[in-house]
Amino acid sequence: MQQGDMTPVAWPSDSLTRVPFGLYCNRDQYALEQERIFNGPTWNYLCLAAELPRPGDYLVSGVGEASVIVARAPAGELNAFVNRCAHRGSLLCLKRRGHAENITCVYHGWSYDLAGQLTGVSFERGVKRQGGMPAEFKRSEHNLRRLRIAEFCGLVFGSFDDGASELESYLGPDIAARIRRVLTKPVKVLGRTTQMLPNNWKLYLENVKDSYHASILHLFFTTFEINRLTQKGAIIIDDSGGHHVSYSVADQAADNSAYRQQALRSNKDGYRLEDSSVVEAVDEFGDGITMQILTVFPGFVLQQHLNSIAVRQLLPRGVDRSELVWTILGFEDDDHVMTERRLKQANLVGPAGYISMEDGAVGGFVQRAVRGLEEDSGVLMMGGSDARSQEFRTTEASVRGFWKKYRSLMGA
Amino acid sequence: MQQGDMTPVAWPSDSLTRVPFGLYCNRDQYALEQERIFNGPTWNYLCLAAELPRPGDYLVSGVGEASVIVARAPAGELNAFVNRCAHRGSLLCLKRRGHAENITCVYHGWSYDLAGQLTGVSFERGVKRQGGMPAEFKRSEHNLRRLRIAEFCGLVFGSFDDGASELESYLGPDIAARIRRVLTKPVKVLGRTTQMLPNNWKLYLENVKDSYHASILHLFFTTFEINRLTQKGAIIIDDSGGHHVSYSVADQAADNSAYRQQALRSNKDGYRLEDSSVVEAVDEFGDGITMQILTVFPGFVLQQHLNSIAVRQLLPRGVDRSELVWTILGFEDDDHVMTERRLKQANLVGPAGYISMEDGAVGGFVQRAVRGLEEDSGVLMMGGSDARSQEFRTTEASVRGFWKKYRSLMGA
Amino acid sequence: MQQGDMTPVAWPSDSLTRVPFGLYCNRDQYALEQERIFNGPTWNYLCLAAELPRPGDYLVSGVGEASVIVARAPAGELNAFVNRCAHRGSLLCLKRRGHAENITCVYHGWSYDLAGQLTGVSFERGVKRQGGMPAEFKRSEHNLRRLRIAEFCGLVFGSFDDGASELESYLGPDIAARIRRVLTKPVKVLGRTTQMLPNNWKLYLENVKDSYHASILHLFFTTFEINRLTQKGAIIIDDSGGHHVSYSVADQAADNSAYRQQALRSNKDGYRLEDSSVVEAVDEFGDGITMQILTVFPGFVLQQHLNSIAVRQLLPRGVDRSELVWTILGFEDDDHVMTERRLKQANLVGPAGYISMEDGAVGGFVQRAVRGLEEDSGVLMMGGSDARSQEFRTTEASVRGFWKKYRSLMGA
Amino acid sequence: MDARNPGVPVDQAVRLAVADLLARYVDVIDEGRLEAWPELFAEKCRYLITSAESFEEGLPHGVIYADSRGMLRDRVSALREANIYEPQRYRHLVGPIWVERETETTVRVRSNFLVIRIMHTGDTMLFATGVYRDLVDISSAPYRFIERIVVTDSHKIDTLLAIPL
Amino acid sequence: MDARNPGVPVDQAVRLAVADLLARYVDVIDEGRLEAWPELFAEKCRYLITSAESFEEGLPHGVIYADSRGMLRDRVSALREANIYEPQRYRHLVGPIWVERETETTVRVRSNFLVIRIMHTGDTMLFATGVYRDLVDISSAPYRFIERIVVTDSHKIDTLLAIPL
Amino acid sequence: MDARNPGVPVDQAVRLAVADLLARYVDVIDEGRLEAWPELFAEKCRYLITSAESFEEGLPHGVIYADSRGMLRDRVSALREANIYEPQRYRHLVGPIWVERETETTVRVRSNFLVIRIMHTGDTMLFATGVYRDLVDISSAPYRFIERIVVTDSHKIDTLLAIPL
Ligand code: FES
Ligand code: FES
Ligand code: FES
Ligand SMILES: [Fe+3]
Ligand SMILES: [Fe+3]
Ligand SMILES: [Fe+3]
Repeated sequence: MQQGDMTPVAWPSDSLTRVPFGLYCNRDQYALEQERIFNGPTWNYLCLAAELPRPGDYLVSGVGEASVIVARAPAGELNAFVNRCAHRGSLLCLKRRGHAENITCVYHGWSYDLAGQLTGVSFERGVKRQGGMPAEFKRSEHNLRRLRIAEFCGLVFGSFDDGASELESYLGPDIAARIRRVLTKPVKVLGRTTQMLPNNWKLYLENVKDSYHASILHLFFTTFEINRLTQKGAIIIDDSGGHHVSYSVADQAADNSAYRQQALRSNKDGYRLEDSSVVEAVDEFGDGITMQILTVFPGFVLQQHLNSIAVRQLLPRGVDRSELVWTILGFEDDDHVMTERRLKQANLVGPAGYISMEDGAVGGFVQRAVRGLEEDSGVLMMGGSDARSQEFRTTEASVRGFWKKYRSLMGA
Repeated sequence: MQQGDMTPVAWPSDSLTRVPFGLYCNRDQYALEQERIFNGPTWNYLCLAAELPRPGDYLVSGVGEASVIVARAPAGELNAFVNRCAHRGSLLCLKRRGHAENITCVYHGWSYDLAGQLTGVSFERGVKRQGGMPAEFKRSEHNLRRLRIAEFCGLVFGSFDDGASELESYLGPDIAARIRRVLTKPVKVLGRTTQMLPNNWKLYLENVKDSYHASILHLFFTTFEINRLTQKGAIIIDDSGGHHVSYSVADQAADNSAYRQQALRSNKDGYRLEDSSVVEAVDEFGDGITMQILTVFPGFVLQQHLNSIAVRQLLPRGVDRSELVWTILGFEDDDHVMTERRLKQANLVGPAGYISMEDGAVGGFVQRAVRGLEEDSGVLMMGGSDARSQEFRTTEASVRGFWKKYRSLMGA
Repeated sequence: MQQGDMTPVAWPSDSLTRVPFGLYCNRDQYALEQERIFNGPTWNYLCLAAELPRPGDYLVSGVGEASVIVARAPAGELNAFVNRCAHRGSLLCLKRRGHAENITCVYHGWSYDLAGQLTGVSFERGVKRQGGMPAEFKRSEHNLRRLRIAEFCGLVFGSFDDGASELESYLGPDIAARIRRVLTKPVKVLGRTTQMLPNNWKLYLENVKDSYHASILHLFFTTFEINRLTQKGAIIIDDSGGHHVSYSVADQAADNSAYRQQALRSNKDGYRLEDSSVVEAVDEFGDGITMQILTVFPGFVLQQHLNSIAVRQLLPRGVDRSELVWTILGFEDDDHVMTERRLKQANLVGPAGYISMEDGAVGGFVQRAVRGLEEDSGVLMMGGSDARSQEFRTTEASVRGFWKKYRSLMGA
Repeated sequence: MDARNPGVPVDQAVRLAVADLLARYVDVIDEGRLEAWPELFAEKCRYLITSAESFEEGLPHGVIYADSRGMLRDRVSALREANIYEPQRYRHLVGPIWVERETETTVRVRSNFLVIRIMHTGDTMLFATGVYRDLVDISSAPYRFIERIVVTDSHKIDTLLAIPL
Repeated sequence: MDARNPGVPVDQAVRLAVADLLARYVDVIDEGRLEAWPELFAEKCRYLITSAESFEEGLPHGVIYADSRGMLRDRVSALREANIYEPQRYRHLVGPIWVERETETTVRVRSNFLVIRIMHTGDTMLFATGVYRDLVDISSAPYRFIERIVVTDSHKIDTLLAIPL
Repeated sequence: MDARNPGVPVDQAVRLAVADLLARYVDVIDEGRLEAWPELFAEKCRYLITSAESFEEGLPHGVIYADSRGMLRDRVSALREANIYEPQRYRHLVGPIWVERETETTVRVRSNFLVIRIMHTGDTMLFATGVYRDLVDISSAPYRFIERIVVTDSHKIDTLLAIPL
């Protein structure tokens, strides 16, 4: 794609409180996002360091629509490079994960080391002094396109852009602290699942950042008092606006009258579980925080619901389609009881999750509703017009923060 | 979409006798049609008033690609508004039809009355005096986008454009009279079916307006003398050209020699039914008209074949895909025998209809044939070059009328 | 589509050694290819003359995305014309092959002779002196759009462009000679199959022209010494660069050390068949050539692997999808033993072919790998930078030849 | 026996003969021997294609509706003689089958079905899914359909429905 | 008997009763009678939806995981009372079925399945395919699932998984 | 018995053993135990994958054609040792099954099939539908295929056909 003939969607004003629906369905906008956001000065979650324990381990991840290989080199360091041969562009790794000394392309047998450097070219000198590569061919000019790579608390991020600041300063101190709070020790992968979302990637990220919907769309939050807007909690937003944390603290005494006044669908006091083990939690971090949800722009989510911990990677798959890769976690030192607890609480999240099921569909509701009327805009006025941290969650500040960061990168 | 970067298909001349094939597959053209035709000064069929008998009844219909809710308010009047929340744009109604006091969005619980007015905003004042909406937020500025609505003979139409003339003058006296002829009394819904057409919406509307193909493509017409071009009949076209009626009168004596000369595939005199109840009709309107087909621009069809009555709503679903929603009708005062008669004659129409089956496929034949050679044009010379009512049906006047109206709206 | 608003992909330089990946996924590029290549001064394979033995035989083929009818007229000559009615553009032939006196459109019954000339218009004079065609209507102005047609060795080609040189000079003497070598006598169709390729059409044609990959990607070549780069063989490229031949000669004594040095995956000496009849061949052309693969720009392949002979027609079906139509051949004078031999060796080719299976997938590997990073380029330096015939096959000369021809037609 | 309530037991022989009737139905359609299709029905019979939505709403209309074997024969002759449609075929998969005794001489049968449509172009699509709701005459061999209501899960039909489901 | 090794023979009556249990499972889900679904399981049971990839890798997590009939009932009441999702239905096709004797009172059963999902909009998709890996209590009629592991061939789930597979 | 003509009756035991052979065929392919696949055929056998169009036109070629168990074993070892293709699996559904007596020791069998292909990426597609046309040796247990002609409804094959149908 050439930037030349791209016309991005126009914004009605500089305000963050009006978001044009065209952003969710315009093809030029989507193409520009690949260049300016995913291939731009951002850090994109790739995998867990724990998924590549030994030198030679590799896996296939993605940044935007690009396929990316992450590999642990013999010396032990991690490398990331595009999953595309430097010769004619074939995919190099055809499996999601594996172990290898080096990476050989099936098409013409070019091989690369685990740092993405070209180490072998079939028939480079030809056969019987005929054919082969000309003198001016230099292997060093045909290494795989590399990404910068950085690790934080066992999370591995990559960036295509040398202009991106160091990962930890990209995250900022508050977000970094909130990641540290959860990822305190070596993790263990309990499971994986991928959810295909029928909507533009931004609709999902907005949804995760949207502390306003949580207790209204999701009944479990309120009924079981895992999280309500009347509970203590807060929103933390970094200076760029792109990252956020929302959390709440257990608070049995919370005044429910606010809900009664609202008479919300989601407030059915009579509702009880027959087997409540699915919500029987222990306060493993010792701070009474029952729910913490955290995002790193543009596509990473770290989630703690009670003892259910997961990371999510968001990958755009077209203007109206996204892929959400879930990795369900425990800690290496979990005993059988703790693992069983996490597995049962995992019923709360994921594509069939009691409290996240709706999030898989609601983005599609918007995607379908904007058809034919893309010129209109949505509203983001809850909690004001800025994108700053707040002590309450009846706000759309984190969503405005997303657009603040988005516009700065898109130059709009 | 922004009009700026749209380049519509160019016409070879002002004549209505040459239609460029590019009109059926060009994406910009399609996007502009949403703005200038479906969201423009036209009236779009939404539903039958009879489908919403009681206050609180609502259903989901569409105008172009937009999803639209039609609801009967407590006072009894009908309202139409877009099926998209004024907040962040979620679909509001997730079922095709239902009954409700008011409409509440699942995402953040905003609620609207049955006139589309915003009546409730969750946590509008925040919680414990924190968050919520700023002072400048006015509910009245966030009502659902409304459509004008008008009813004629129990047919409900909507328009996005205040510039559209009143429905009855939009129809014109001749078309209005022909609707009155059929919809003389309260109707009863006998069934519904939706046909997915593998073609651009215009190809289907052209087909319905095309009185030339009827007796050639559809064998039943001729063999059972339900309709032949040699029968008495006529074409009525309104002044705008966009609406039409074609009808024929029973005429056993009709001279068939014209057909014999043509030696048409569709003229097999030997062909007889074993159980002829499927075409045993009564002259319920007392005028001997065996077939009347009527269109209202851009996407409505009213059909009477013998005693089979149906309305059809045409909805574009992409440049090469359309949705055709059939509602099969009877009258409230039909007795059992009459209902059985209509049900049997319904075998003539719909996706499996003896005389309409082909119409579901022929649009796709054109859609596939234009691929790779969009620069060519089709021909519309039968019956001359104008778009006026005619006493005969060996003409393409109604199809030319469609393009006359189309070009005036598209400004081409 | 209008050329006006098309922006083709830019090339980094005039060199043929760098190919931008955007060429495989850019929609404007794809639309321009239809005009400038498939509808331009090229010859496109349509069918075998042997598939239409009798006057009245017809079949449906394609050129680019356009559907094309090939028919044998009463006088015995072959004609080609678009499979689209001159009236409103319906497909004319709905079956892949058939026999008819003339071709009648199902929509309004217009009929054409087997040269594509309009011979009948339903109700041309109307009915009872009403309607029908106006005086200025001339049948002769509404014939089907014809293609030039030419036959060589029983292969039938068509061209939309009068500017294309005669077929035999288009092929050039060397390519013509290599076609004659295989198609020495009347052929017999043994089977047909169609392979849907998940990639841009160019990726498949590059693959076929790519003599570099053959012995590396496909194990059978090397293990059974049907073809290796160490065997004798050569590449022949015509002056335009668009057509090519690659062949190899049986050579048991060939020095395999080159392969051992490469330690290629595909060189497993231990590997043997339990039933070797699948590779038991006879030297039917008496020249010891075990493999000859030949392409004619833009979409024809003639293949001889041992005694397995087939022609392949490549049809674009969207920017990332292609259709590959295989026709498996024998000769009319084959005895039962020879036919059995060809049928068994056919296990080597086609969608399930031991030595061609991978070619159906590798184009998709590139198609998927370019996503999100279209701005990069692939490399074509093997064997130098020109596109001339060579005595060795460790070269990408034929692929460069493809781009030489492609750029001259696309004006890039 | 029926999955919902034990009802009156139906012996294995009847189940097998019912399964055989359902298999014959699939065979005549998928192999294109449509002329044999009406013969699987009783002279006085009912055949209806409707959608789950219409069925549950109690709407009487069907995209195909016949109440005599003659009307089924007419449908076949129309497809052979009158109607224009591209060459196409169906591939049915059927099951599970639930059989429940209705009277001395009849059984109620339900079965899940899936129909794939394959066009002459080779294009293949999942065309319809749903439930067959049958009343079968078991008074004599071969068993015949007194009633077959084809309830499709979707109210959408792609392009056209030529061959009966 | 199981296709992989002869094992201990299983008589025809047991096979039929097992097939009937599998058919009842399909019936309660496809007909939307979810309240009857937990009753097909033993009080102490195990129900897990996982992917072939996770299953082969030995990962314990499932997108749905229950170890009591109560948890299955909670899943149903959540779908009825708590969760928001568009009206939709499934259509199952199941088979072949492989049965192998485990103990005096139990059999191991495997069966291929295919689930089509039909939305209220009429949009239909191939939603899931895979294998049911069951342990069935045959000690008394009606048979019940002690364990049903739903192993989907794909690790991808479209939009959401509301109704159990 | 066969749906087309009564023919010679085939008893229930034979039907069950034939169904078991067809189920084993599905099992070895869907579970990836391809080495067991050739063993379901007689030493001298015929395996052909063709399309309905070619089959009806009488064209002899097949995208896979083998006339010995050895050739089937070679196909498996090629898939294991030689050919490059992305990890993928099939999920078969088969039925109805029509069995007809051919000779004392053989039966003719037809069955509808549907094959879903699931790539390692999780992408799932309806890969093939059609009819298995078998000649089965029933002279001794276990039954074996003397001939299996796989007639696909479509002549189109997506990307490649690696694993046999
Ligand atoms: S594309 Fe990788 S070696 Fe050629
Ligand atoms: S989108 Fe409807 S309430 Fe927020
Ligand atoms: S389109 Fe062919 S006759 Fe009208
Ligand atoms: Fe949520
Ligand atoms: Fe018509
Ligand atoms: Fe190759």
